[in-house]
Amino acid sequence: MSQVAELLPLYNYWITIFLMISGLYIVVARGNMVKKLVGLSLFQTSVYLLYLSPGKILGGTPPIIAEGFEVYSAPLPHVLILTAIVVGVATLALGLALIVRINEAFGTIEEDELFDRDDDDA
Amino acid sequence: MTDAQLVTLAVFLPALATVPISLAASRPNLREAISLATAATTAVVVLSLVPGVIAGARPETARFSIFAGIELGFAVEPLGMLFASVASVLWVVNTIYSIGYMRGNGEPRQTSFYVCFAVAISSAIGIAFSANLFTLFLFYEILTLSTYPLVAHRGDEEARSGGRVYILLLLGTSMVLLLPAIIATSVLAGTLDFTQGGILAGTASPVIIALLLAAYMFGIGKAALMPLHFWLPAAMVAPTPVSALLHAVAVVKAGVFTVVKVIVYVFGLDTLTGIGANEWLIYVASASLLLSSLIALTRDNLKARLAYSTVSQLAYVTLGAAVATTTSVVGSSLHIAMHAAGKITLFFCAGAIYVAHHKTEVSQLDGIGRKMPVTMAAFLVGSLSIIGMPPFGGMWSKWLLGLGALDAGQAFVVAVLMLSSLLSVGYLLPIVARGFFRPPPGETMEEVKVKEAPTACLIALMITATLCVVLFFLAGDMQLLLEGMFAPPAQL
Amino acid sequence: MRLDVIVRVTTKFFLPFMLLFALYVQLHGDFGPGGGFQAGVITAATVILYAIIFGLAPTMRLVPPIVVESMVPLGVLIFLGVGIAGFVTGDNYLNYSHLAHDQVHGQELGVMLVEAGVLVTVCGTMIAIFYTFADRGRS
Amino acid sequence: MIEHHLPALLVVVPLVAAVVTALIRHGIAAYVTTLVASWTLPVMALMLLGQVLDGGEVSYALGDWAPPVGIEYRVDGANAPLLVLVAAMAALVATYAPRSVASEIDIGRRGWFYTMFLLCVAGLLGIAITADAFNAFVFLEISSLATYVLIALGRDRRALLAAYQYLILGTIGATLYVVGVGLIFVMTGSLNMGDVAARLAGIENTRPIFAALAFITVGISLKLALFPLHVWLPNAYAFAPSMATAFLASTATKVAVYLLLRFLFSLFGTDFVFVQHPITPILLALSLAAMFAASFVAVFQEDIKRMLAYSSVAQIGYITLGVALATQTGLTGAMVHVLNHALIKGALFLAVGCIVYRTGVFRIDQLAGIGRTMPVTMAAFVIAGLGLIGVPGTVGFVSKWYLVAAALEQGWWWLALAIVASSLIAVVYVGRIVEIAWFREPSSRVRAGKRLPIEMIAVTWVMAGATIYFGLDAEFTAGLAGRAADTLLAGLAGPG
Repeated sequence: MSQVAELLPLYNYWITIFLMISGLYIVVARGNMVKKLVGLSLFQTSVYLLYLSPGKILGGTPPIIAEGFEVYSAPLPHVLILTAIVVGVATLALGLALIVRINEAFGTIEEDELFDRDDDDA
Repeated sequence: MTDAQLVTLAVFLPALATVPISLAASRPNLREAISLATAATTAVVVLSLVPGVIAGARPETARFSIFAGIELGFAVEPLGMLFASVASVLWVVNTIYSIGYMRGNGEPRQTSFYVCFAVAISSAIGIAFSANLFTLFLFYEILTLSTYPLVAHRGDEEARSGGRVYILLLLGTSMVLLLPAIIATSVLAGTLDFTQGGILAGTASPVIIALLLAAYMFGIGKAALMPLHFWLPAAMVAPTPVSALLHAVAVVKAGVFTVVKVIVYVFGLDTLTGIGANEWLIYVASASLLLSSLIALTRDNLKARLAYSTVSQLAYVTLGAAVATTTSVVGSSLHIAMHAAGKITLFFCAGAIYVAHHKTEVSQLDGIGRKMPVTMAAFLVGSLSIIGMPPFGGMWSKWLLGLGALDAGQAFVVAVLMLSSLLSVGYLLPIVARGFFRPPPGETMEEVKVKEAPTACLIALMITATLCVVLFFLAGDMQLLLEGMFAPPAQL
Repeated sequence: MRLDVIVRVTTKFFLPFMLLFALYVQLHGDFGPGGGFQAGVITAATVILYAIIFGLAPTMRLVPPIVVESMVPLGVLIFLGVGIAGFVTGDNYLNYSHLAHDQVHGQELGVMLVEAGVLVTVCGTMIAIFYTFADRGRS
Repeated sequence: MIEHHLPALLVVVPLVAAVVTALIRHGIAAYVTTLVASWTLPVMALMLLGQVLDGGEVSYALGDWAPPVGIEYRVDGANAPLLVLVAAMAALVATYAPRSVASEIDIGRRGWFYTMFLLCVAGLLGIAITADAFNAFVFLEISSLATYVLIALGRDRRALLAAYQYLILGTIGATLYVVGVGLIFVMTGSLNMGDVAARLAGIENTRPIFAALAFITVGISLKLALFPLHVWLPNAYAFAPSMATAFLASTATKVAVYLLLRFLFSLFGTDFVFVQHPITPILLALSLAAMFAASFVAVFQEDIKRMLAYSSVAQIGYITLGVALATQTGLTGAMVHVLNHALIKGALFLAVGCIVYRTGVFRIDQLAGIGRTMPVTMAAFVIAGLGLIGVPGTVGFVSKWYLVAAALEQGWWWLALAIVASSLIAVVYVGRIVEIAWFREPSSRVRAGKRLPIEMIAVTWVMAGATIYFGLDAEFTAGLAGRAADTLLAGLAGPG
């Protein structure tokens, strides 16, 4: 019981871990390339949470200096994650573009079917 | 020129000659003239060093640092002097022979043949003059690589598979055993320089020393110590001049030369005998010596028989080094030269028979002596020298080997030597007997016509046969040279 | 949809305000939430809305693909250029202090220029992605 | 003045050039921009190296924000050689490129190709130069995204699959890395490597830090293709355009190796990683598996580029083996092999590029007789191949010497034997090419073909010549590697 009480307040990490593992699971388990990419996105998203949630200080305001406010949330994680989001979007866009071209070139985006065709090529 | 410059010149001259040789690819006469001129010049350069070395000079070149204390450099000492002289002198003869053989057989890609050959000789001389283990290893590997194209020269399946065995075994042993042994030496001794008395004394426990010795002995695959000998018969698919110079002289002798050099200058005779690490090697070398002689008896292919004979003769050198007395080591070193002259003659004859009559098996040689009297006479001379009869060079080296073994109290080695001489009588002389005393199939003795190999081949094999005799009389001088290995360095 | 008068008129009415809002978000980025990313997306949304209502071809006439594709590197170039301006004014790369007469204004100007670069790139990227996928399957 | 800005310029110049090529889009103009920009890089990198050799470290604060608050670019003994390597490879490959690229990539995409190449260069240089863990992630993704595009631009449609596969695995790797960095950030509140190293000192043995070590190690190992995380590599190298393959093979994995070294030695510290935790046996086992398994697989490949790719996986095993030993000699061996393998693989892939340009042949069995029809190219191939085997006189020997010596220093005879034994497999796969190339009659496919442009053959030979030159005069490379090892083992000082 005491362990649960200890771990419960860290729920933000539990969510991160859940998202991370489900994302990774989708990447591994799904044969459809688009679904894989969805999983990958989920996986990356979990990282945003990992960075952002410890940066929030309860009762803190956005980090803009103003009279009467002493406690600010950490600004740095937001900046980092903004960059990470851009990277994530770029990866997603590139992945989707690749999938479109794979579909044009092979006529399918299912991995097991692709591997069959791949063998014919070789 | 100073001696040091001459040493550098001797090593690099053949390598440099590859450029004009390749450029003259479309003009065979010019190409071969260049080869011959280079060979002659190299021999003169090498021989010009001999008197100085006998007098006690030890010319050294500047060292060129590679990394972390590993250096490239050359230094001449008596053993290397002998090996370099043998290789360079016989290269001249072999070039004459090659011209006759390659043209007579109409072999393809002769330019690459001459190029690879020059590189091989360059590296053989490099091995002979190397001042430390690294330099030796560098040229050792270049020698392996440059001779691979020569072995696979014909390009058919047999040649390719022979080449595969050749490169895998030689590169393999040197990479897997020799290289770690060298690195271990470097780690233990802190140096790789060849030093009188050895560099390993007192650096490691006797067990480690014995293991290192094993790594060296089997790592030097070119010495063809059984059971790592089978690359040599496989390499016999090469054209005969290759078998003659490389697989009777340069390559295999580079192997046993390295064996002697390592035992004398890396381990040190006293270190070895002091801890008894050499005992096992005596038995392995003896076994190798006798077994390969026995195999040679069973081989019908002439070149294969000669190859196994070579394996056996190489074991003499290793055996002498393993006995590790000064006399036996001098005998070993002398055997490098004596066997070279004898075996190259035999290979020249085998090649001459192939060029003239396309015969490769011993059983096809009935009456060959009547058709090729000069060739078979030379063959007889070579055989007798290998067997160790006076007045041929081979006698002296065996004599010294036996004396050395008695010094060390290894009487059984003497028995091995005598037994193997008997065996060599058994596998060499029947060929001569068959050639002279049996009529060729389908002909009678009277109607046989003389048909010898091209003149260039004949000249070459007559020179080497003569050399077998000359060496008998030069043995004293050579012994004097070699004993310099153990003399304190002369103050010049 | 092209015939739907209400949608067309409303859209035409909306577009300038959307652009104006984008500009507000862009310039207000210094003081509150906002900045080049958001403004770029809103600007791109304007173009995309136009394309949805009036069709791809007229949009491509209005905002040619070559312009869109040039916007992506152009924005990055603006950003890099501002950074390089730091060299020229004798500071380290990305130091905007000497872009204007004093440090505070210099920093402000630098950040504004950088945000402008971000706007151009983000807007260009968004429209480019839209063009690429909207254009597929037609030809 | 300009010397002071070199660290920033090294990254900014290829970035600006990438943007400019994207703007002009025209094939030839884009190429000229690429060429000019790439040749400024080695000059700058060498100047930086000179500064490091003279005066220790070079630190550059972006925007004059003093580290650890701002992003710091930092050049020391560990990354200066790597910068020189990446920059020099970029310049050489760019020189080699124009006609090779023209023959492999459609005219409309050439400008795009050069943009991606320059982005990749900028990303790799950025990873190597930055002292900020998150900045390294950004550069890692910049170079990776550019790499995915470069691979996808390959001729064969399977290039798309290879790029997709790499995209998935590469992104997972980068994300794992950034998770680890996040954990460190949460624990220390800093991203500056020197600052983190100092702040980690007291809190090493906490669970998040240990998790961070695991995440970062696995994440970077994916990028550097440590066996068994290498599955993306063979296809990626096999189907990418020749010039891209040559560049990636000689730089991309090497930069990832550097990043791993930086974290293991400089941030976490040798003691924490190698003494308190059993990283050595794990890394050693994986390295040995790579050296043997990947080499063995290489022997049976049909496609020459795939064969070389598997050989790359094996060679990475040698590098990680040196890392696993975690001694001065071992690290020197790893670092010198980073440089040496780059030279070797660069030369090999460039030679393959020449073959492909002239004959269009990839399959090994169709290369019969190629040694007689393209003797100059194949001679370069063989020289580099000998380097792969580790024949003395080539750079491969120098690496092997250090690795074996490092194993023997530890008294691990079996390891020394394993190192040399695995190089025997290289004899088999290199020998196979040699045999087919020279001792088979040339087929009609290798007889016909275009004339080989002079710049392709020249660059290939520069690389092949370098494998010999630095094999015989290794004081420079081994000296740099030794210095890098010292720097890494000494740990990282706080931000300066």
